[in-house]
Amino acid sequence: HADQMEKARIGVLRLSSSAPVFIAQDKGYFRDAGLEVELKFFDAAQPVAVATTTGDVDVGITAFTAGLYNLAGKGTLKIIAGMSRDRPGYPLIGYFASNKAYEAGLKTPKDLAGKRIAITQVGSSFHYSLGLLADKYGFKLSDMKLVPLQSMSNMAAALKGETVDAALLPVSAARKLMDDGEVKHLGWVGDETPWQVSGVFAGPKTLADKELVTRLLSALQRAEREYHDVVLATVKDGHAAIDDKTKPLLAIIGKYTNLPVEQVAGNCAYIDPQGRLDVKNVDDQIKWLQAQGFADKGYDAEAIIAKDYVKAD
Amino acid sequence: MDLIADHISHRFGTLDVLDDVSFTVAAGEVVAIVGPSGCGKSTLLSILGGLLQPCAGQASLRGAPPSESLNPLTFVFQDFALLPWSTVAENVEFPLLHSRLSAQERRAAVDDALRRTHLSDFRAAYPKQLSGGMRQRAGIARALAVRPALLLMDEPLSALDSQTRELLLEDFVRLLAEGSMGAIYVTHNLEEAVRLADRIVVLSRRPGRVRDVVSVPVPRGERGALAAREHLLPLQNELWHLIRAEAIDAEREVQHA
Amino acid sequence: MDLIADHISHRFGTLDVLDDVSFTVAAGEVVAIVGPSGCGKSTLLSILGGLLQPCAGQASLRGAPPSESLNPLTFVFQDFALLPWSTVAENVEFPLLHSRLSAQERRAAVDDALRRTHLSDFRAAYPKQLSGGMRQRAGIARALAVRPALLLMDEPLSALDSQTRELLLEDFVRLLAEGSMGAIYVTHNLEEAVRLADRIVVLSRRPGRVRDVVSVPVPRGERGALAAREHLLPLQNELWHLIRAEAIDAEREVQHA
Amino acid sequence: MLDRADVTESPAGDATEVARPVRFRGAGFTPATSRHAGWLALAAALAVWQAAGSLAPVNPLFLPTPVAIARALYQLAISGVLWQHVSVSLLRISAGWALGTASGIVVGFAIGLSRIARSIGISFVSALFPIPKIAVLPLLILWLGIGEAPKVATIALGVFFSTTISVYSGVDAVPRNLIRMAQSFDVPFATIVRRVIWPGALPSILAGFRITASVALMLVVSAEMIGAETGIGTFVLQAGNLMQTDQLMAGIVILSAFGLAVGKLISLLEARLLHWR
Amino acid sequence: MLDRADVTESPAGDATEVARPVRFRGAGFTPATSRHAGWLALAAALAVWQAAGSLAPVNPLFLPTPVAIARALYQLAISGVLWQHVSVSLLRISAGWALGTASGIVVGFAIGLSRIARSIGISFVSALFPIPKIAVLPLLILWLGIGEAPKVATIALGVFFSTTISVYSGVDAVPRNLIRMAQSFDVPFATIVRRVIWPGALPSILAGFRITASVALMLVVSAEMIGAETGIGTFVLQAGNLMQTDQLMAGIVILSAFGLAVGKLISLLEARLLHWR
Ligand SMILES: Nc1ncnc2c1ncn2[C@@H]1O[C@H](COP(=O)(O)OP(=O)(O)OP(=O)(O)O)[C@@H](O)[C@H]1O
Ligand SMILES: Nc1ncnc2c1ncn2[C@@H]1O[C@H](COP(=O)(O)OP(=O)(O)OP(=O)(O)O)[C@@H](O)[C@H]1O
Ligand SMILES: [Mg+2]
Ligand SMILES: [Mg+2]
Repeated sequence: HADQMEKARIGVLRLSSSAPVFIAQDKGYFRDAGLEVELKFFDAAQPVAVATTTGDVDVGITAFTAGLYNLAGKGTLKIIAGMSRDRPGYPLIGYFASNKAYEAGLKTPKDLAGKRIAITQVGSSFHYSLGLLADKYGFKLSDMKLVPLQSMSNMAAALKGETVDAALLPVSAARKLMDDGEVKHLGWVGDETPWQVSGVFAGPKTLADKELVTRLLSALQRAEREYHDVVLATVKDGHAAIDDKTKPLLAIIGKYTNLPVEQVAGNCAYIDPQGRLDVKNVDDQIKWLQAQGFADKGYDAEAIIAKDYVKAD
Repeated sequence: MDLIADHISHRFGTLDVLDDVSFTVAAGEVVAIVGPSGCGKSTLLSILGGLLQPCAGQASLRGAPPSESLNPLTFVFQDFALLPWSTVAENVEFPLLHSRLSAQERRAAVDDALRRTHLSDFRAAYPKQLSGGMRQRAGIARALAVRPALLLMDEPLSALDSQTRELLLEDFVRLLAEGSMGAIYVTHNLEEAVRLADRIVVLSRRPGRVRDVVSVPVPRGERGALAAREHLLPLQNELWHLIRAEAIDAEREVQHA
Repeated sequence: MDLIADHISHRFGTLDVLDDVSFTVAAGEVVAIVGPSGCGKSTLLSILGGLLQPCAGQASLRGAPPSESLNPLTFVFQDFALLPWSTVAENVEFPLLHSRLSAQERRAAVDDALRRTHLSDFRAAYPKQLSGGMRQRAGIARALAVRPALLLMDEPLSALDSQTRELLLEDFVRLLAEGSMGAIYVTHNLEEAVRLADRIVVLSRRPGRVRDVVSVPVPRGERGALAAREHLLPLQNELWHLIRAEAIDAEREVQHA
Repeated sequence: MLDRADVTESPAGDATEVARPVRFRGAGFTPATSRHAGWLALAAALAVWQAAGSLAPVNPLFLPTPVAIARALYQLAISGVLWQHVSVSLLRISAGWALGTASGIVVGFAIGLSRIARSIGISFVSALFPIPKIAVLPLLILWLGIGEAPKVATIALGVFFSTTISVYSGVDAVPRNLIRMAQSFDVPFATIVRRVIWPGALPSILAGFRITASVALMLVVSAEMIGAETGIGTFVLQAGNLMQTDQLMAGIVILSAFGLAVGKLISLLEARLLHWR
Repeated sequence: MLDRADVTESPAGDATEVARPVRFRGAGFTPATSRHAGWLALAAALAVWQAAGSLAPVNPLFLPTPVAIARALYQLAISGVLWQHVSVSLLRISAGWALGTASGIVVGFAIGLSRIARSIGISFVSALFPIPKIAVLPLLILWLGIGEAPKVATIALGVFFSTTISVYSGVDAVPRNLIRMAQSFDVPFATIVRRVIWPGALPSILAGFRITASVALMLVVSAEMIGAETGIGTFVLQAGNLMQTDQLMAGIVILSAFGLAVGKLISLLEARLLHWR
């Protein structure tokens, strides 16, 4: 395909939930599909969506946030595929309590009602997860006192310093705190409230290039299938096996996420082998965000999904 | 070249400042303008020099200015108006920069002006380094360098201490005797007026009107002698009595801002 | 109460300003200090009034000050030194606030001082509303209010225009004639010195030394008449010739900063 | 004995020669504002902006129209959210500003009056002043927790340094002759400070308020980035995060209005306290 | 004919009475800095700080000791990371500052010289000046992408408004008598602007530089919050996020040093360009 190599820039975070992207890049699946892909790394979900809007990247792969939906609602980008999901058995994001709050009786996710809980930003995926939790246990979101702290590390510090009762943290960030006994684990979001966490999206210019999008999605799916069949299949108790078959893939993920293989193995996001998107859940997310006032009114999942490309559940 | 103040009136907003002022300054004549504070002397001089447009009447010139004059009506300012960022020589050269003179002629004009004001040794000094007297000398050198037909001087000595004032007054007498240059000399100081002027225009309190025009009886060249000074003291005294009441009124005025 | 300048010398850093200055001002006497610019007149006055410590020698007092005097040595400043945020009356009252006077006595003192300086109608005015002359009158009223034994005046008229200066000079003559108050009057202006002082101390150029002490031949009370003025003109002239050369040198000094 | 000259003038020179007016050369260099034109220009700019947004194909995401912003503002106002945000921020600003100003005035006066305080104070102030306060925020959070304290402290810190500088500059700028005057009347130290130095430094202190007000406004936005739920800064940051640009612009308009209002207030204060100028 | 008085004085009054010196009352109110004391105080403060950190049980997380900070700085320096961060930020600051200053000078002069520009300009500047630039950052990112452009633009914007204000204040402050003087010699407009107004406004413009330098320093930290990988602001924010307080303090020290250096530079510039003052 060398004669028709097309260039594409993909915006991602260095998180294991983007594992297929790293695999496709590292094992040359993009190249095989005639794409010369440049990965652009970001430190938060929000800028990925903005960069897709402004054309700094052609395709973005990251978690769904209110900001992303609002951009999509204004027609500057559309979702073209699903990526990771929170699902039982795949620990990704956890509820964690400070030691003091734990002593005082915060033992399960249900007890989070009435507590001070750190999140990154309002309208973030953490915020939404808590909304789902509130719905599940029948209390109001406003019963919890949410403290936006902008970054994971601020949240970790606040939890350690016991200035908040609880926080949602990715397992990669929480592992060390847990092992050191500085925070207490309450449960996993995937176990409590499964949902579609992240996806693939592109701006109008990219969407118009059908050839490019199709090739990109097929290369991604090839990687997703491999990741699913090789790695996810071995997951037991939230841990993937480290053996001759999984090791090369885990090493690739570790390389891009700057994590040792052991940690990667304990931190495997569930990803649909066919890159499907839970459209119903996306619509629920939008409705919820609109109800909270974080998303502008007047659009639904239909309006922001590129139907030509998306495979619905 | 005569300068004619032709029924000049002026007001700032609602404040009547000048009311129908007329007089003529003949070529080479030195006319002093005296009057109480705030009577419009500076306003009048600005109008005569073309820096302000009067509300009524006009300033006009009759006869051609001397051909060598680069700026027939040239001001000397009370506060010297030297560019503080330029040396004495640069200040004197400043009005010549855009003139028709060649660089060499310009240099010659600057040198000549500095020499006549005894500033040759100070050409490289900045204004802040100089005493007030030397600064005003630089202002005068700058005025002389453009070879004026008529000097418009607005209280040129009032910012100086008495001794410096006396020294510069002696210089003015000398400079005004040298050429054919005339002058309008605005001042509060009756002694200066009496020692420098051919005629003295006395303005009334605001709105300024011409109250009187007085000729000084001793010719300008002969006023250096002590006897002449004693002779002029009564004239000065009489002028003082003419304006004293108005000076008191002017002084006791309160500004409501 | 006599004030004695007792072999006073002073230097600022490496600059010798005063060199062994001695003289005495008797109670009730008016002494003028004249000298070229920068010769240390202001420095000397500051030392005499206790605002500056001399490097050598000292200022001292002999005899008790009048018992009613609240501030025997009282300054009148060249730039008036009025508090711009206070009215005329408040300015005059300012030095009385911490005095032993009761509120009523204070009010009486202020009223009296304002009356003597013809400021009664201006008690509520702020300095910025007043002409320079009225401001200096307020400065004088403030000085009078503390009933000084000796006024220390540093060129009190030099910031004023000639006509205002003449008017205030007339007031000084009157005020100094009224009581038993003495004065040291620093000035550049020989006419002022000759008209106001009993004796004139002439300082040399920097470092200031006492060059001469001259008595004015006409008694203070008789100097108003035109004849007396004509009689004093030669004295003034002679003083001028005494310091003229030094005045020229002082003027031509360049500051290297 | 006055020798009257002929007032009705018969000047030398040929009287039949025509007189020509002196040429006017004093034009220009006096630009005055006309309030009128300013408002007109603002209105025109808004109109063009609105037209660009509603006619041309400018995505309102990139530049919401004035009408959209006004609508967002209106909805904020009637829902009461606006007042909540504004009042919370106002409280933080007031507390921080008051704290910073009070301590700044004390330290500024000390530096202005005492030789020891000056030597020490000036080196500390000049070393710490240039540090962007936003960089210190993490430390403040570490020291003071994530409640109101670090937010107020951030504002106070920013205000403190500016105030200190303007106060001691103000004290330095009090005319020495006024102090000498007071000394010449044996006025006691405390009275000199209260009745000469304080009013003399006031113009500079008030000018400093103008700066510190804008510093406080800027820092409240930074401070509310972390752990705040309400506040106009939070609101603006949230709108930015959520890409709700009309809300963002509404927030910016509020901040601008607030800045203008404070500026006006200080002008009034100046007119009142400095009427003697 | 001078009537010499007796110079050796025999004053009236009882000469046997003892003379007492005039009491000195001019003390105080002349606080001078002694550089010495400043450095000493800084050194003392550092010593106390170090002692507190290493002796008393102050957790170094809360307040890293000076030695720890110095160590962090040293390691940053030898690893070359420091220069990378500093140079990237410096580039952003220079670009933004130059852009903002150039446009600010142009607009400031226009406002100072032209009646129309003044009427329009002043209302815009006063409406936009108080807006915290950090609030506008999301918009700038939307407009300009997430590369260098919005960072430079943020700095330029902050610098622009301050510069504009200081420039037109400077033009306004040029003594009118100098302009009248030039007009009285028929000096052409352009020459007046170049040789009278420009040098006359320069002191105020340079004083403005002092402010804009600190504005630029502050804004680079804010601007680097978003989408930057290197830069001293990024470094500080990251250290703050990771609670590496020694690194954070090292970054703060660098910012402070940078601010002091720029201040010094402007002082030199002033000494050179304004030697005539
Ligand atoms: N540009 C101006 N706008 C408004 N009023 C002015 C202006 N210039 C001068 N005046 C007022 O006009 C009056 C006359 O001013 P002018 O300066 O001509 O008087 P003057 O005789 O020169 O006074 P002085 O003796 O104090 O120099 C004064 O009352 C002054 O306040
Ligand atoms: N505080 C000071 N520090 C250093 N030099 C000073 C100080 N005060 C005055 N001088 C210098 O001392 C000299 C004498 O100053 P002083 O003011 O006493 O002179 P003066 O006779 O009053 O002058 P003038 O006639 O100009 O008022 C001057 O050269 C002056 O520059
Ligand atoms: Mg005038
Ligand atoms: Mg003096």
